[in-house]
Amino acid sequence: MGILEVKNVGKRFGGLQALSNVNLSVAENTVHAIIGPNGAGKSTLLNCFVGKLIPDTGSVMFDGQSVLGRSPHEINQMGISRVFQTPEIFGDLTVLENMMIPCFAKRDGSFELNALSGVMSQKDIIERAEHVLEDMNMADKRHMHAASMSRGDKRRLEIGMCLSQEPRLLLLDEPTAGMARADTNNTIDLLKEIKEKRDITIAIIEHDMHVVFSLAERITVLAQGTPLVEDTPENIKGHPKVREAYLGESA
Amino acid sequence: MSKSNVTRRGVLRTGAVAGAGLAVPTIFTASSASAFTNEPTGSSVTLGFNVPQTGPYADEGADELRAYELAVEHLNGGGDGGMLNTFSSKALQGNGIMGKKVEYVTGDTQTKSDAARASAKSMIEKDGAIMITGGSSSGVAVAVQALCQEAGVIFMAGLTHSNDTTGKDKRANGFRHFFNSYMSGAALAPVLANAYGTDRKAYHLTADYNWGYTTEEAVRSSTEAMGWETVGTVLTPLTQTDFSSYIAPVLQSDADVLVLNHYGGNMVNSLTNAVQFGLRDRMVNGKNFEIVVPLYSRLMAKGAGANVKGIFGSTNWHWSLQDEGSKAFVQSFGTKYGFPPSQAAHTCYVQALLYADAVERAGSFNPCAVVEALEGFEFDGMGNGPTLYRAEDHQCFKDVLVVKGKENPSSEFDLLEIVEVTPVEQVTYAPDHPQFAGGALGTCNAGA
Amino acid sequence: MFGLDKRDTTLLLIVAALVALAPFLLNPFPENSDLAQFNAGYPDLMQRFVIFGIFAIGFNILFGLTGYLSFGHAAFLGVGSYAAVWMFKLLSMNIIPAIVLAVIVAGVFALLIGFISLRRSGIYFSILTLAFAQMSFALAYSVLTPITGGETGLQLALDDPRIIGQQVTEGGNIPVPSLFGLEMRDSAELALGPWLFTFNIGYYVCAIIMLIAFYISIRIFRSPFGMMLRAIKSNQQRLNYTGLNSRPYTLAAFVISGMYAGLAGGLMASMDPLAGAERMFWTASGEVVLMTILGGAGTLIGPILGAGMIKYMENIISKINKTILHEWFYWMPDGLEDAMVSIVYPFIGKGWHLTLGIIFMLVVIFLPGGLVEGGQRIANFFRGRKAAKQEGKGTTEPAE
Amino acid sequence: MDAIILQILNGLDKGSAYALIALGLTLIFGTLGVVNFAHGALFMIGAFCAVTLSRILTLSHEVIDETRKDFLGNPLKVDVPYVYDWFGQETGDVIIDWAVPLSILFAIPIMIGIGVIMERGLIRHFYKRPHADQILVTFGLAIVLQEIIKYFYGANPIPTPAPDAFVGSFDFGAAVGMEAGQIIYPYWRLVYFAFAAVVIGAVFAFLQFTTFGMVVRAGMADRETVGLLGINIDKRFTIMFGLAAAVAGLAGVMYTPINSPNYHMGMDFLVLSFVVVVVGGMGSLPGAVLAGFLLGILESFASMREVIDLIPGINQVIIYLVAIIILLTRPRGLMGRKGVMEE
Repeated sequence: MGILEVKNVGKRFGGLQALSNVNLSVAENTVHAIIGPNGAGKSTLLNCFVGKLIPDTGSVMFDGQSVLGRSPHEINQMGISRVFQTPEIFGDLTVLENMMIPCFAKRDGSFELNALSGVMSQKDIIERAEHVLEDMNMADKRHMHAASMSRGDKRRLEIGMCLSQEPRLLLLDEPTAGMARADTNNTIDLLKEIKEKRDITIAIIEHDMHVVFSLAERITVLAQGTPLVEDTPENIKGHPKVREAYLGESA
Repeated sequence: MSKSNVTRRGVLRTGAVAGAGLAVPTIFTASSASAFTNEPTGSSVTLGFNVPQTGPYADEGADELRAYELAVEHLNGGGDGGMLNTFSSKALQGNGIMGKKVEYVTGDTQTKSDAARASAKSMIEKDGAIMITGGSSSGVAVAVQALCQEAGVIFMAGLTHSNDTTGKDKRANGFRHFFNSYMSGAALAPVLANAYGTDRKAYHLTADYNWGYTTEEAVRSSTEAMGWETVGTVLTPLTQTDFSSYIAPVLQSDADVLVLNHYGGNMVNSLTNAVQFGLRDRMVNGKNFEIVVPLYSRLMAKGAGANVKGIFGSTNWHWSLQDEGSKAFVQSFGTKYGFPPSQAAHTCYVQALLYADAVERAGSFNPCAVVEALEGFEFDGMGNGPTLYRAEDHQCFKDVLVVKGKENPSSEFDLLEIVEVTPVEQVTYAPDHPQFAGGALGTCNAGA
Repeated sequence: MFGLDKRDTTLLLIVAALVALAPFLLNPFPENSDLAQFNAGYPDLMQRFVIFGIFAIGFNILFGLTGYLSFGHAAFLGVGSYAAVWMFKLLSMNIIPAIVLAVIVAGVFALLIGFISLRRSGIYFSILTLAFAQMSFALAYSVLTPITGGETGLQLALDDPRIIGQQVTEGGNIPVPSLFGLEMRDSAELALGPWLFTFNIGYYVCAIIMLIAFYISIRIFRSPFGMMLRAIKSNQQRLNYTGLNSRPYTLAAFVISGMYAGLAGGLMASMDPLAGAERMFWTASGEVVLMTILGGAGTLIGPILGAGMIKYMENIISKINKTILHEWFYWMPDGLEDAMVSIVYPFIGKGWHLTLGIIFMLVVIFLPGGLVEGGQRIANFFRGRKAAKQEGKGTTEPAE
Repeated sequence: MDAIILQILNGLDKGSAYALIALGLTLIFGTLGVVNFAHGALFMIGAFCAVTLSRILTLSHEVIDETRKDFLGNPLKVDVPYVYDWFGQETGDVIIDWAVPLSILFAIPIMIGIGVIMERGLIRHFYKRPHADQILVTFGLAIVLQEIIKYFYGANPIPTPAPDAFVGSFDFGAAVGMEAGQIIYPYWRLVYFAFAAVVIGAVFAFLQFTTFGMVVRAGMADRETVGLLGINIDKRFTIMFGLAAAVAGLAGVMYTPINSPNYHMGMDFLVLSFVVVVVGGMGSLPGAVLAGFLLGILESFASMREVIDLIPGINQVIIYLVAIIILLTRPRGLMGRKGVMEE
């Protein structure tokens, strides 16, 4: 029984069957990659996990509880954090403030006003946030505007924000898309380090085989909205069906 | 700290403190400086002309302002003297008011009660105006009138036609020369009965706000007294521009008269639309379909263009009147500006003169003295025949004009022709008439 | 001080000083000079400055922080003033119950409208708020006339009950709003040579309330709540995926800013006991949007500056007429004088709207951050001379 | 029944005006992403094109008529239009009479010119700025434009009648053999409806069937992609702005005989047209047209006496009420696209 159990999920957009019959089980404390050619339905599937989309059929269970019908913030509170394809951070806020928000969320739950307590008195939150920033090697950037950082740093910040919530499942949507090689490698190292330090399950959607094979412990290949194979990286590498799917697309 | 209710800039403006030492701060006290708000102590007196300068009534406001400028000129002895020569009271000498030169400040009411009050307040507080006058709608008149009552200055209403101004919202410090909804109804009804017969079915379109309500009520009750039947009344929003959906149902009703209780842009559009729908050419119940516009103004007639031809309405005054007062006013206004004055200009001009005359006769600028001088004042030579400023409600009682859109206008100003001058007796009502019920004048407030 | 950091304390003290000394600062010209026309230090306008300042501060809490552009905020101001005037009619002329009720009623009204409107975002939210406000205006002007006074506005009458305190003054007039006997319209005057300064009780009451309102707004800006609101503006999606539901935050901001509007409405009625329906018309809502953007949305002091600017234009520029122009330019040769008058004339008096439109355009074209940015540029210019290029650019404070 | 048919006609007629203005707004918004608060002012300027042309046509010289007197008792100065001198009184009268339709020719180049100048000189610099800035600058521009018009033409409405040929009404009832005089509708309003239909049809056809239109539609869908294809989309957008201005202007020209134009007519329409655009769904041209007609018809029905008696004040609020209901049931209006103007 995995921490994330996907059964029979199907989703249709008008005339397009985006997902059909998806079955998937992500085991606890593993890195599970979902790969597939463009348009295979990877992002659609991910959106079904976080409440952004509701599948037409099937179920998505996290730790024995259904996530369907819950709003994104409720799903997050269950212990799922998501990293987006383009880093989604609070661009108008400073790096430190970016980090403080998940810390508040962790402490106060969904909604607390705190309208009259000044930032200065929030020592514990600031300390926590600073601590995470140090972990992420970003302490020197704490007063920068988040929007003015490099893409790699934004990604790092976003991952840090997700981690500060201590999620049980971290969803990564093409975390290295559009990154330079050096940034990609940094991100891989960061993820490896995270995996080493914590008990955390990571589900990663990725296009870049280099990233996938550096990190994943299990891989599911998605093609035309349905899982093709699921296996270890070694076995996937030479799998004929996978080659067909990829070559078919590139031809 | 000393107390004063409103400031009296006039005191300093006129140079009374010219010699005061720079080093020693002087704190004025209200009681020692003056007996009432903005008492003029120097050689001049400031009047506040509060007219719409922006918004849909800006042109009417501009005409009011022209009239005021002319009035100030005449009061100060300039120009040909205008109505000062025909006015029955001879207290004014052409040397200002009580020997003080008349100065004025202007403001923009924007035809909004808030803005109008802000503008009036600034005239009272900043410029030391002793009297506020002007305006082109009843909402503004009522709001500014209440303000003047509070501040202790006189308010001489400009164009305001709602019964409420001298009815439920009357104030001791406020005076209205313009006629009102009741008078329109009373003057129109006999003329209408005469022209269109007493067996008529009327359909009212009424602007959905206070003035509309009082006008509809007045016209209804006086036409119904003549035997007309009211078959429908519909309220239309102030912000309406296209009245087609209100006009079309008239076709389905068995009404043979349409009464448009609209003013300004509403009236221009509703009349234009009514004519578009061919109502003028219609035959209903074997009679010609007719349209009536209770309150006419030349500017509105101009906006509606050829559509006004032959349509009855009432008006306070018209430049084609041939009495001496009207002729004198038209002469001096026309000479100065090149076109004849509107009824708004006329009422404003007359109000300014009446105020000055009242001060002169009272021998004091004190608002309470002025109120006393105006209450029950009878005068003539101002264009509407013998007129009474009634003490009970501060409303002028005078002849009312019933007019009709002219078939062959000779110029863009010659749009209306006078059908009848309704004598004052016919439009007079008791102060406690139900259409004016509620409210009380209170007592005059001199401020300070 | 007061739980604020040093910069904010300084800002608050500066604003307090400016507000306290406004009667001097706004009357810089001697009474008899030609420039006295530009003096703005008379009670009504000073009151308007601070009241609209409160309105704009409140609006900025919603728009500046969350980015939700409400186009119907004037409705809350209108409702607040109706509530206050009704208090004057029914209860007493003391302004405290009137203001309290104004704030409460506006808050409830905002809760209702906000609850519905905040189901949508972006322009759809703007149009929903606009629709609610326009409905309020239309109904208040027409069918609700018995409650609102309609066209003429809701005003006091001699026969109002006023169960506490006097119903009619000894002189037979309607009493005026007061605070435990201090009449709002009372003023003291100080003449210093040719200068005349007016100190009005109503103004100082408004000023103190505005300072409190400003202080609360600083606290909100600097609080975790304020940070959440800024996070909503910055990236609502991330906030949701961080386990936070943005709706309660936006609704709280909406209600708070509605209560600010109600406070402004209540104060307006307390200074001048009349409530007109035009207060709720869409142009009035648009005005507060313009004030905020003109001053600098999302900054603390910007909305106050914007409010002052627009009210100054409305009350001072609109009163300049041709006669005054001729007085100004009398020293010129005749031909030149007439030429100058005819050049300037379209922009003043009845042309004040034109000037206002031009200013909107100039500010937004050249100072995208509003008047505050203008101030910053000037400050940077002087600072730049001293400390050449010590810091470079990246120091734009998010909320200053 | 007759009453309902008449109100549908009224609704279609009002709807045509709303739809035309909303169409232009949506064109600008959809292509340029700019919230244009000056669009109502363009409508108003269109109307004043008609006023201006009829003033030009009636430019006169004075002839003193000794037999008649003016109001001050001086000999009356009679204005004789130059067109009388050139074409004789009869032809002259016909030309003056047809001023409004002639203004279409006059207005198209002027409106396109104004649109292009506006886009090049001002709007262009605001593509990347927040919507709030766009609102402020275009609102400022709208005020400036309307104050300029007020300066030259005054605040009073200026009657601009339709040609005599279009005065009067068409009797639908009589045409289909029913009782005459019950379902009549003014010719000019029918002309306006037909005109609106033609303009709307032309705009759609233009976008649908020309390469230019295809590129613009692609640009509305995804601006960056089209830019990547190496197509100079900016230039095309300038033309679109001119086109939208022309549509608004023509709507204004043809509207003048229905209601006398005044300087603030643009502001009167502005809020309403924004409601229409949003109810239709931001960025959707068919949505704008549909919402225009829908709101027009509903507004007409709400102004019937029977309806008002049932729900007092409904005619005051119907448009806003409908807008609220539609926006709450359909998150992006009738046909709006996801993600447009939702931040």
